[in-house]
Amino acid sequence: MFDKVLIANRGEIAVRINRACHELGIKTVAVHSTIDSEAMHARLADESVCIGPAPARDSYLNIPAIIAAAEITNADAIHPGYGFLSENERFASIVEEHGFAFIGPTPEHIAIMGDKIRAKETMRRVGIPVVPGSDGAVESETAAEAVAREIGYPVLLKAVSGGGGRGMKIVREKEQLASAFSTARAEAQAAFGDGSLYVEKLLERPRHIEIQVLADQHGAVVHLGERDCSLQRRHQKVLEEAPSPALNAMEREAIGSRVVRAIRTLGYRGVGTVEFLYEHGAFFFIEMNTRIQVEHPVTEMITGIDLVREQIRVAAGAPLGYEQKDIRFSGHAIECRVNAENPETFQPCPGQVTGYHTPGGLGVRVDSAVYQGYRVPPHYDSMIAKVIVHGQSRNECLMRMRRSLNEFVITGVETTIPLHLRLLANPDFANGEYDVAWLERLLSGGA
Amino acid sequence: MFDKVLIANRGEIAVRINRACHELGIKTVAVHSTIDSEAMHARLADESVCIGPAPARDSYLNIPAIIAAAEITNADAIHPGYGFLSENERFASIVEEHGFAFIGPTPEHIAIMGDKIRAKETMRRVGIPVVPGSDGAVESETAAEAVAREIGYPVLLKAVSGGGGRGMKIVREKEQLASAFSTARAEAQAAFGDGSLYVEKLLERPRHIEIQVLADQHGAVVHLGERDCSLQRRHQKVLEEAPSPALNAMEREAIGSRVVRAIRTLGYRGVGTVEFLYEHGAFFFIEMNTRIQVEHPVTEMITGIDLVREQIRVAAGAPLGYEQKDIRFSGHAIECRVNAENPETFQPCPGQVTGYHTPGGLGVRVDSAVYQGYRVPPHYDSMIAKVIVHGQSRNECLMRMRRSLNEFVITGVETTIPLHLRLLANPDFANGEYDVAWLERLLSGGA
Amino acid sequence: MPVTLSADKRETAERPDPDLDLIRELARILSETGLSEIEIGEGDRRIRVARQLAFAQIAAPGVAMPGPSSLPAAGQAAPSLDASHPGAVASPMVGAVYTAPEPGAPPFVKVGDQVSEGQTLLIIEAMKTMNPIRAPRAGRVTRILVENEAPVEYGEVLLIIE
Amino acid sequence: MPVTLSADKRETAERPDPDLDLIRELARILSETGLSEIEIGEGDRRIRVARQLAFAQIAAPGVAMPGPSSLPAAGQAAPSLDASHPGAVASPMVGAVYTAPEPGAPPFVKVGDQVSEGQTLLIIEAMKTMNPIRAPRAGRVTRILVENEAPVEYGEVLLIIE
Repeated sequence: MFDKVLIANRGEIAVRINRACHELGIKTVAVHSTIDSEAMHARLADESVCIGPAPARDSYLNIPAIIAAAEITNADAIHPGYGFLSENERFASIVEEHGFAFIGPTPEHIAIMGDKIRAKETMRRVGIPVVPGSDGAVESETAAEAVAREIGYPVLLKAVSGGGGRGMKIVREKEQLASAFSTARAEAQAAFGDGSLYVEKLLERPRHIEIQVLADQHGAVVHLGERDCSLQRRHQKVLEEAPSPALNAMEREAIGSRVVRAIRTLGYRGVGTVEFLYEHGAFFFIEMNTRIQVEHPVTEMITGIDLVREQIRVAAGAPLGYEQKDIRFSGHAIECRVNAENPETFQPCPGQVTGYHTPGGLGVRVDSAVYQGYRVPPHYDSMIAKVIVHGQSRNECLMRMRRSLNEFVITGVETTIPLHLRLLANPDFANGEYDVAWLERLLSGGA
Repeated sequence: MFDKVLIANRGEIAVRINRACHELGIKTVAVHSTIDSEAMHARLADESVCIGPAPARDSYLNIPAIIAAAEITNADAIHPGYGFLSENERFASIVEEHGFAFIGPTPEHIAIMGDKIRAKETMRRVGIPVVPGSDGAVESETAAEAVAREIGYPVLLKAVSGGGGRGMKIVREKEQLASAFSTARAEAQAAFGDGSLYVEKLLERPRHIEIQVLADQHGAVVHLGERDCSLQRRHQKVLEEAPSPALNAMEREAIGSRVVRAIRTLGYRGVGTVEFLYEHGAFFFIEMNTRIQVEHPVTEMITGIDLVREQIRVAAGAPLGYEQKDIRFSGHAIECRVNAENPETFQPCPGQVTGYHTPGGLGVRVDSAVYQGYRVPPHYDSMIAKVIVHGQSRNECLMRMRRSLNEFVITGVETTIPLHLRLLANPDFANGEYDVAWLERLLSGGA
Repeated sequence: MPVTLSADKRETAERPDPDLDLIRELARILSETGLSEIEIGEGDRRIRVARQLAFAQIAAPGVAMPGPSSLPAAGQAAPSLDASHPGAVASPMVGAVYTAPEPGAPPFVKVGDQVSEGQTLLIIEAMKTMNPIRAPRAGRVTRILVENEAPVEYGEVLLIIE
Repeated sequence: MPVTLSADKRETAERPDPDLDLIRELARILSETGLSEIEIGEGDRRIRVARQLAFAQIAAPGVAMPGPSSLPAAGQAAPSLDASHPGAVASPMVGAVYTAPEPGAPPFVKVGDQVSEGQTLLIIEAMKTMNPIRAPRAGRVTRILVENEAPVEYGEVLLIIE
């Protein structure tokens, strides 16, 4: 096991990693920018090193400074957290070249999954479903119809050279295809000077469902079920839950074991998340995140597995020590991301937190780096806390989250707590009936 | 289910009950003394009523004031918490006479268990082991020997009319009995004018192990395993854990099912705790607490069952809805009681909490009514917070508790956190090797 | 914050002994009102009572945390604004107020009434028992702060006698 | 809680005996009422009883929360005391300092040396790369705050040129 880990991050995830290290008996080194010298992650670590000025490019993204900090503190591993350098293959390479362990996958796996096209090809090759469609352009209406018949209606006709919705037509049934094809071809020709089209399955109201995986360096791979992260605003997740209200145990096991086989085939190590769109019982790969995710706690709550600890353990070469059949799912969990933002305009609201009191009691977890008197700097992400609740049922979680958010006192900065309370009072959300566009519809008054 | 519950308590347990009510959708009424008008339990409740001045006898023990508060707020049930009026049969009767539901057992069960002799007789009658010994006085050395042979050495010879250790002799083996008997008889005769003696099993270094039970009003009873509360100072519990390091699953099931049978026979309702001394594999009944206990969270953590919620549900007449076989024990849990006391002299230290920051993250729960700026009043109990950790193993809990207590900031008042950190660093404690006298020995430098 | 109140006049001319009842009464006012100190001076006679407990809200948390301020209904804090009024008559118990001896009957007292010490001002019902609230001293009723059948807390000001 | 009862009696020739019964009575009132102090004066006679409450640690630390002050090793805050010095040369990077071009060689600069702008003062090694730290302006080296091979943070003051 490592003796000393440098945590190349800030905020709640740096605090999270620090906790996991201390619980493993590992010493920690925090790195921080000048503006973060009083930040919680720097206070809690055994040692801390100032690595640069406030802008992230000069500090938390400053590879030489982070490597030098690891050198002068004699750390033996580096945990990148999420964001910043966590999916930077060059950073992972440099870390390893300098003799430190990188707590994450190999640089090669980071590189593959960082390239959307390679990622999709790779995953399809190892048996993961992607959005079905034609392989490249379809020459004729007949060819398009053949593809559509195979993948099922509705389909989307898209200009190969297109973008911005031009040359794009939705086809809901065979009868519409002929006219849609000629219209789209004409539009594409007019707009891009290229009338060639391809066919893709249309996902109308998909959910975002992701599978958490965990692999050691000895070929053992398990999945820890799914998280439903469909509640998004501008592609930012707002609230996550596990299990998904849309999946049953059989579907979970089917997609989970498929992902496990793929990850084992790839020889991937560490934690990772395979993200899917899910509609009408089918999964379609979007991307893979090769790092710990913001929403990992909901999985921890229902499995009892400390994902960050496991990530550190397997990076040190330790075997998982358990198999898929040992993974038990217990109850339900929901996470609300609390951002320092106006809950209606979403305008970021940095500043001093003048009052701070976290909710407590049974089934409530708060992951945060905020304390009373802390100044939320304007330079970084606006997420300042995560409230995670666990309960025997989804309804228990909804009630528990409501009372927790009502207990949570944050004064001095505006937060998105009122937005979450609004979600919790919404009947569609209470029924689990939502998709990736639902929140935007709600916010625009359309849901 | 109840619409509105009056919580006849203060501090962390009032907050705990308030949370359970809100998660059940029940409105709450807090009662408070004048000094507690800004207390957390009064702030969190839907309504609050000042019931008297600071001294408990004039407020939290003031039955007419509490009943009147329930009347003016139209509450339909009263939860007594622990301490104060929670085991006062008269209060329970008055509550019911005035048409409110008492969230606890019947006044009769409170009365039985409140009388140590009746409690012991009652429990023996329903098959619960008590400290074995002679039924009353033994007439002769031969009779004493017969009892000793039956219950096993070592035994204690005690004066029937005795007290204060006089006329008391420890007998470790048969050979010592004759001389001990005559000495004890002579001492007893000289001291109390009555030489009659009785024989009792000697427990030298017992553990305090208690069984949590839960019963509805329809005859369903389950036990939720044990808690080991052997770490005590002056008969006050300091740290509790579940499961006990001393029990295996078979022993747990044996004592648990025995207790369940007894509770069912008694027709008891609600939550209750049957407390035992445990030595050399045997249990000896001490007393039964007919209320929720301070240390109930450790059981909640390993069973996932919200005991206060269940207590309220069964008081409202709801059936348990599960059986013993549905109860699963998962992992380990430890609770540290944080008192506003000097950690060496145990001198209470009320005053203003100038800084307060609770530990967070995976597997950590804090139950407390403290907030930054709160003044701990000198009139009530010195316990100001409970830190509870849950983990897959006892060792994980020890590490997690250590990091949690290191994160916990309480300034302005002294606390017993340093004592807990000392316990966590102690090898005997780490090995689970302790008994009811261990902490006192440690504190007096003898362990 | 040491506060000095003007003397509540009780004649002392021929009394060499301090008025212990008055001290008790002052203590009660102290706790009702949340004051930390009361001092009375008259001629060469002087009585001062103080409560120097830690909870005396001395360091006004002007800057620090206001506690969970955003929380739902907090205590309708017993000592209301009028609690500091020297003529305030505070409720000695929790219960429901009756301003008249029976429904339809005229009230015990009205604003402007002159009352004598010991006269019944109101009734408070608690646990089905009717408790008469009597005037602690003679004076004129200048305000009545509770309505018939209203619930009252301990320490809540019922009326003011000046 | 430790209770000290202090009665300071001002006795005069005319009244040689303090009224001990009265003091006892006042003490009783003190504990009955929870007061911390009662003072009675009449003419030149004065009796004061007080109860010092051990917990009256009113002295709140002027500032609100110091944050998790009791926490383990906190940041060796980059800007040290000397950072405000107008002649301070702060480290532009994290790394290990070398005060001489190679082991055994004389140092680049010593206290008292006159340096010209651009002159190498130290070397900082980061990621196996040697980075010369040059004088930002001409002047005299008045202090050197780092030792050979010491680790430095971003912003840490290395030396002072005046």
